[in-house]
Amino acid sequence: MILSYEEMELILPELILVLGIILSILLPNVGDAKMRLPLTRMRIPIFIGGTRFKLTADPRLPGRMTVAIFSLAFLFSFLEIKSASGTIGDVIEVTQFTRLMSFIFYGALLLACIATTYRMPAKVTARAPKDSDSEARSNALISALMDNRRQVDFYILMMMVGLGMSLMAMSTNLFFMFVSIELASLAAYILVAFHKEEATGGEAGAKYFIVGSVASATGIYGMSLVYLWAGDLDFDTLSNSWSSMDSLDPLAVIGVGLMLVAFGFKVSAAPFHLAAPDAYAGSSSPVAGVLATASKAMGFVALFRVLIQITMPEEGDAFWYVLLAIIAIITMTWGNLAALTSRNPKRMLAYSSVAHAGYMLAAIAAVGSGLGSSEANEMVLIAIVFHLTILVLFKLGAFLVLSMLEIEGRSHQLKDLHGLASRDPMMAGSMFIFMLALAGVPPLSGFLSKLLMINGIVNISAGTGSSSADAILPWAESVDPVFWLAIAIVINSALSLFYYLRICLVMFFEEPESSKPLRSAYFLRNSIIVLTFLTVFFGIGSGAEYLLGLVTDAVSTM
Amino acid sequence: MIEISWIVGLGVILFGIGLVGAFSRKNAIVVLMCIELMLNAANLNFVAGALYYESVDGWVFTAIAIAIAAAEVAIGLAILLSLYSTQDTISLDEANLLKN
Amino acid sequence: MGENKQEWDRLLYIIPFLLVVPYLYLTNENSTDYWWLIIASPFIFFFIIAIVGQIWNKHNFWVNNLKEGGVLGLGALSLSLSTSIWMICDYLSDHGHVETGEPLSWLSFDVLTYGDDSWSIATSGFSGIGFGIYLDSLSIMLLFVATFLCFLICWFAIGYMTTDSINDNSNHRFFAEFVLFSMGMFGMVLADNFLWLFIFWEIMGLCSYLLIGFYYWKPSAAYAAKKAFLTTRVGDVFLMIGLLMLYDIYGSLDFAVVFDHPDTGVGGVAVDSAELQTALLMLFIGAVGKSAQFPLHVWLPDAMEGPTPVSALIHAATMVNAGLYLVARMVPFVDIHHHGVAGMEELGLIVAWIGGITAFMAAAIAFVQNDIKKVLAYSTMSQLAYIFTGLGATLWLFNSGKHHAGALVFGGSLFHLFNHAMAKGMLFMASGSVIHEVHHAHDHLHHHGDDDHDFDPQDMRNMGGLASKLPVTATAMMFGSMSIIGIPLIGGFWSKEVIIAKTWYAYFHGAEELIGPALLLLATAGMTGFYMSRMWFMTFAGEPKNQLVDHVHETTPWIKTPLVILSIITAIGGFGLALYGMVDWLSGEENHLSIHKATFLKQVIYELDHAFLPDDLKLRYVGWTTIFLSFIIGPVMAARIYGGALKEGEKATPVIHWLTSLSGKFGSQNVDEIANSQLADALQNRLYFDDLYEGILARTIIPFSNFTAWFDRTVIDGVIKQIESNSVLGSVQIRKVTTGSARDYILMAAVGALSIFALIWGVN
Amino acid sequence: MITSDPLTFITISPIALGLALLIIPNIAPPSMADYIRKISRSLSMSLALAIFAITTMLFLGQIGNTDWLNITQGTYVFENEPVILLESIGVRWTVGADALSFPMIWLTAMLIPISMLVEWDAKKGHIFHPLILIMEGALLGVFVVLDLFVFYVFWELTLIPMFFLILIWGGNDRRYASMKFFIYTFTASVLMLIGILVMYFNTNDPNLAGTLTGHHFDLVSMTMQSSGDGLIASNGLRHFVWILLLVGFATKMPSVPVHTWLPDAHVQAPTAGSMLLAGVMLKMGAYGFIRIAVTIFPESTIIFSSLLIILGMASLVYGAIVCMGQTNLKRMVAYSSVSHMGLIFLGIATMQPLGIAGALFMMFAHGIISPLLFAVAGAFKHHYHTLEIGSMRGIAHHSPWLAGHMMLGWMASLGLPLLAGFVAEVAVMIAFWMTFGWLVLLPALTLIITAVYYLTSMQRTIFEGGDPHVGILPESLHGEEPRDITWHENTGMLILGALTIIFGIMPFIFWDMMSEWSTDFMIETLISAMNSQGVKP
Repeated sequence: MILSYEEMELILPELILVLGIILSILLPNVGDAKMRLPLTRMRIPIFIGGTRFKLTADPRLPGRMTVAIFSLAFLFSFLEIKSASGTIGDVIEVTQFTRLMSFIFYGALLLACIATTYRMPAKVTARAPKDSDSEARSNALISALMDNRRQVDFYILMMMVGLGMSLMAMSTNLFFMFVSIELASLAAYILVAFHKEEATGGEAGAKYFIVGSVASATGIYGMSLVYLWAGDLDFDTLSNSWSSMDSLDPLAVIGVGLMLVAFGFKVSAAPFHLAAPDAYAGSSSPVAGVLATASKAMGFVALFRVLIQITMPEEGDAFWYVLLAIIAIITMTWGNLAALTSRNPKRMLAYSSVAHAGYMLAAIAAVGSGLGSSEANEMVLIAIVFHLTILVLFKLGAFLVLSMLEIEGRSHQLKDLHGLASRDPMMAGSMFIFMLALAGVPPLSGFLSKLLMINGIVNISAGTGSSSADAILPWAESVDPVFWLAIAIVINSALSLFYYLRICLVMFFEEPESSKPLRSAYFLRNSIIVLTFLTVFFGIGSGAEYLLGLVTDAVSTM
Repeated sequence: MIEISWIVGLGVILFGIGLVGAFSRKNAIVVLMCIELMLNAANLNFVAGALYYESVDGWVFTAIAIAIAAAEVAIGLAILLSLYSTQDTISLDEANLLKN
Repeated sequence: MGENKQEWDRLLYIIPFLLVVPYLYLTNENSTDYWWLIIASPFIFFFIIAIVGQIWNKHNFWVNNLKEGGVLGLGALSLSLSTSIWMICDYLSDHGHVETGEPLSWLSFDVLTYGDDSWSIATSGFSGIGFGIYLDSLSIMLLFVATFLCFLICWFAIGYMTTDSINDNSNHRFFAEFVLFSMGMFGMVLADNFLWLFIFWEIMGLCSYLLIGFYYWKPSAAYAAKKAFLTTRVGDVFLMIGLLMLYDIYGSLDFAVVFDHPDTGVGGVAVDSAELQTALLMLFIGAVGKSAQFPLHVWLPDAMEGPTPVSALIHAATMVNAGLYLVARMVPFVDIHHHGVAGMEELGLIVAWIGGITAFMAAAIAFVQNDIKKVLAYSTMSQLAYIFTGLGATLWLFNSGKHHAGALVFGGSLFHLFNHAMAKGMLFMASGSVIHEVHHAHDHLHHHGDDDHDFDPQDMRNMGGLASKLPVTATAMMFGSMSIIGIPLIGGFWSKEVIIAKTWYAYFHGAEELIGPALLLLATAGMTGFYMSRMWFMTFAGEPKNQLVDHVHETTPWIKTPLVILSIITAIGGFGLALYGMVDWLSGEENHLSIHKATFLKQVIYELDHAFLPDDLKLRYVGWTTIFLSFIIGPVMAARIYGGALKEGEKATPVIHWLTSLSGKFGSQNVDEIANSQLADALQNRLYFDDLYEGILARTIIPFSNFTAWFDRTVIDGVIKQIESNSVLGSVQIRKVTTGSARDYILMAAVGALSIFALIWGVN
Repeated sequence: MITSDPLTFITISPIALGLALLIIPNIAPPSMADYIRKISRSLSMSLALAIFAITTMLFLGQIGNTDWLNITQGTYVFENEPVILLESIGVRWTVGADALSFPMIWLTAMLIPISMLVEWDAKKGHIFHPLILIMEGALLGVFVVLDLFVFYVFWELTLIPMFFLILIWGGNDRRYASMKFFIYTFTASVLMLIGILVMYFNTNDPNLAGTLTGHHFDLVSMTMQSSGDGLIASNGLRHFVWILLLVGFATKMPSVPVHTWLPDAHVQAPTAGSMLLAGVMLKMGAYGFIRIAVTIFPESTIIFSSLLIILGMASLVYGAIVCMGQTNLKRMVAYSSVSHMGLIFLGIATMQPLGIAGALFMMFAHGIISPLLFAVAGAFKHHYHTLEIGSMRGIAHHSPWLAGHMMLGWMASLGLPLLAGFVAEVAVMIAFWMTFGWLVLLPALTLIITAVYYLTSMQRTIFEGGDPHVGILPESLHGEEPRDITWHENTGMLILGALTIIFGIMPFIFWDMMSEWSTDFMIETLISAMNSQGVKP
């Protein structure tokens, strides 16, 4: 099947990614190889193999190329974000929403790639060790060479993750969505385990893989049950059959329930989140950042599809809303509590990401309660999508700061952050802003998104209290329990402040082990500064207004 | 012809075995196999659905699911190999440097 | 004498201050427009002296010429004095017209009231707090007493303080606080409403705190200062409550408004006597605190820790009078002839009883004091208590319709206030003179007393026979004591006699409850005779008990001058003013002015006749009993125990000499047995009131506050800390769930999945 | 901008300059960075002084020519042309001042230069002074904005500079204190946020409404709506919102039992930090409570007035008693703040114009007095290296200025007449008596307790040396020669002391507008609510 021009334009960023993957496979192998034409003596250059040219032999090529590819994809997603609309075949539909999501995914991956060029640098000067080299020196050389060799692997996997995520967002078919998720996930498993020479890398990958596979197997099984029930996996069909269902069909409910397990793993909702902290802690910071932002966004898109698009009735409450509310409360509390004493910044951020998942689940639960008008529900969705969007700024930003630290040392202990303020005030300042944004302190964008979510919940539920109740207690009894989700969220954000502030505290308070400033890492540093700026910029004023406009448009097309 | 329910029932049993095996066995390879079982349970359902609805979709799903399973095994083995090379074990209980 | 001349030159600095009022007078200004000068001048100089003194406290000009600010203070006070005299003259020439200056708006506000089933902002009736002056005979008298005594005591203090070596470079503090204190007293007397009265009242409280604690490094002084402030604060708080109640009743605190029709409250409703009586009682508690009456009297003796001029100023002449002034201000409320509220007899009885008890108790404690200033302090308490009793009788008489008798005792009480202020101010200054000179002699003898810190220059047991060394002081002290005792014809006699007589009068005319105070007053009269004489004899008569007496002599003119002036006033002022109808004038009954006799001689005879041979036979007995007790029994007893002629060859002024020899002629009596008795012990310990209060405080408030602090730390904050530590604990526990084993993760997920289904089934 | 929109200027400019002074040295070339660090202290001070001058001119009518006594309820002076910040949810930048907020604005503008002056020699001054400048902007923001969203933003923004002030320049236990301060008050304010959001969802002015939500955060409009048929229809919900607001504001004030962050924060904070904390930040709570909770929900305020009394009474009495049990000077002063803040609740609960005006004046007076107290305590810390009462005696000899300031501050705080605190106390007490009668005994007796702990602490520090020339010096001095306070500390304290006296003698400078405001407030807001609730005397 040949795509028409319009269709190609529609999925241009994805095509660029595909091209990028192909190029990544080919380009580093381009050399002066020649092939003798059969039966002749003519040797024509086929360019694959042989001695590589200087350009293609450059180990930095894959990294730079991927950054360029992601930049292009990011740019085109952004350009199409207002206009995108159309379908390709039966399973792909491009809307503003999907473009927004791919915009998020590419943005996150782009930043991760930039960080990786410093985190796992390609060394042009690396050479094979000689006998005269000391053991340490030769070890270093070998590992540098190894890093050089696997540059391309890493970046190809990154692009695959991107491709899978964005296809997932575009899919209109449950099965296709699953396949896309698998594409992204399988690539992500490898990325987690990428530093296989470190004991933790392999372990993190193995755990993440095993648990993830069980989860997705469960999800596929659930999906198969849904298939058995409906005979089709197209969203529209499923939605129709769901709404035409008189009473809940156990088959469908079990199917959806099992899928929830799979998506719950993706968004790291309790109790499916347990592997996530291990995975974050064992992988490199940029990868962990991707898991915490893009991967989570992917999971939420899936949840939207299944919960909102398919199983949400026109009137009344969805069958899952109480369940989701409980999961939400458990998730946020668990995440925050566990993060409280975590001494490993990456683990702590992982738990914090669990907590954030809890907040968003609570918002979805409020939608599921069916109490609100469609506008109110839409507002909640806007809040969630907005949150997912800006999460890229400060959650990934925090991971990027950690990867700044990782360039020269490690970042899996709180004391690695000690005295960052005196070593590198800009990075410490950025980290401070990120932490406050995560905690939801105004006027940062993290506050706005949290405010919108609470706002949505309050909007949906606060009006349900009996208007004739003259005192607080009768009113509190009469109000829908969904209202208490808002209270749970704010209490949890207060709890979360504790560990976010501790990071700030050690940065500004403790004495650093070495007073050496961090490596300059030009692009990474400036990316972080840009992220810091955007974290503030999207918090209030025209920036926030603009982003909110984008999200609103996007959600309206969902 | 076999009743659909029998096929589905077999699927349930397979899924159950797979799930129980996944959390009761220490050996990662065995767990991998259990995951395969779970996937196959899904495949059975797809097949049953295809039969029931007389639709080709189910067959396509099955085929792709098998492919996914294969990819999964490939990746899984690779990851387990790297685990083994650093920690000399593929027991899921013993590999617990990362915890809490 | 050259040195003295130089000292007198310092007085030239106050001439500019003295010129202000004549200038204003000559430019035909109205004195009531310049009342603010009385307050403003010391207030401004408070800051000037304090700050300039702090910066230049070692500067030669400051120390020698300005006497560390003393001369500036004197100047400021002279301005106040001259202004007030100007005002007083205007007032008197206007024949006692009650002046109310145009009040300045200070705090304006609105009040919400309830009426017709709804709330609204009151449009009339309630007024804000303004600031103006209120002049009647009462405030005029007190204004004179305050400005005059402050001026004289400041004069005295320049001599006393600047020659005291221990006050190195910190006398500016003294003078600054001194003028601030004066400002408080002036303001309180002038203020035209209860709130401002209270404000200045508190300013005085602050200054007394500062001045008592002037020797701040002395633990006893710091403690005494705190005690004074806190004890009066207890009274003040009740006073404040009284103000709140008054405002609630009348919607205003202005004297002019309140006294106009005390029986109609805000909105024209009749005032409930019970409520008003409670309010007045609250005010009275404040007065009790300030005037050191039982049971809030404990601070006054301790307050003698301050420098002697402070004792003279605060604890005799002015501040303690504030309480009396306040009670005197209650009179219009009960005066049923002038729209007063009937049915408040209990108020008068309570006041009188408190007065009676205090008078007796203080006199008894004064028996055993050896510290010259403490004797005076207890004497102050006792005399103030007289006035309280008199005012109590006034209140009762007014309230029960016996207006004329009430007016008499009212005037008498205030007259006693005047006499006592003059006499006691002088007595304290005289005692200051004694202490100062004894101290100097001691320093002279022991070369600045490096070795002998235990020496107490205030202890009368170190004195004796000083009459010849300190002739001016001895004379002054004699007149003062006589005035306090009530020796016929001298000062206090005229007023004290009225008080005792009218208290009995009230008893005879229906106030049976007054028997107690009446008897106590009678007894106290004799006791006063004893302890005042005792003090004088111990100090001046007999043979010296300490060799340093030989080195005592009067030095500086700063000290002597005020003594002389006040001696004259004390000696003849009482009779003179009595002749001019002070009693009637003070009670505001100018119409009954006693000057209705044709000639001066007839007036004298009338007054004497009135005092010694009242028409009422019972009162005549009372009067003569009083005279007998105070004039004969008390002094003779004192002379028997403590009296004695001077050493051979010592020359004193003739009267003094005669008096000392006379005191030796009554024989002597050994009182060791009584002095060692338990009663004397109890009196030494001030009847254990201080111990009681401290014990109560130490057993209740302090443990309670420590408990509360503990409670706050461990319970209220503990809850927070518990939340924190429990969260941390929970965190550690919950992190343990993440065992690190993938199997467990899967298991958890499976369990989770199962619970999901259970939930779905449960819900649907 | 200064004349056309002065309030925006005084809010934004310190934040902008402060941020610039913090950020530029980190990205500028080293030589320039050094130069900026060198002048940042003076620059901060200049701007702070300029802002003080502007606010004073606003007060005197030099700018805008305002008649402060005749600002009717619901109107604000120096209102700006609203700037839309978030159109979709209805957030606008609107500022304005009235007699409720202006004294606080002036107070803030006055305290900032003084606290800068007192800590003129602070370590890392190039960060310290800009941080205080940011603090100024945030504090002023709280008082000037009329949009609840922006209000909340500034409300939380104040935490950040204060967090750093405590964390970097604080005492030994600063780590714990700064965390506790931040988390404690943040927790309370997020609960308040829920209340604000519920209010938000009941607004209905279509002109202001956000395009997305159809609601707005405009405070003025909410107030107008609430005086109509009530902002929130359900009584229960309204009360609940009121309680949530109360939690937020009472924690900030702070009121017992949510006060325990204050002593810790105060004890550890640097002098300037405690001065601002006690001087202005506590007032934010009272201000917000009156501005939002009481104004918009008068009925709830009346129904819960007994709760207010209990809270106020508990703070007042309990705070005072706890003070007596303290041995740390700053802790004692901190608890005394708790105690004094209790009077504000009592003043409001009286439902008398006089009481409310008294509460307002209390805010103002305490805003002058408590910085003086903390400046004194800070000077003790600075020069004697200890705050333990009783570890030294007879300090008056070594530090006469310090002793003098201590005396003045302590006396002002215990409510001595002719000093600023007295007017507020007496006003609240009069109103209190009129409403609650003999309950007045409790606050009245507290006055005695207050005197007890203040006098005892003075007796144990500056007095009682035992010898006129030596005294007992604390061990923490390690034999150093004690010194009196430095000139800049002295100047700062002198100014504060002078203001204490000036506002004690002439309270009408601000009292009149407060009194007018309270009367208007009663007429416009509370009276109808009282009548509808059937409140009887």
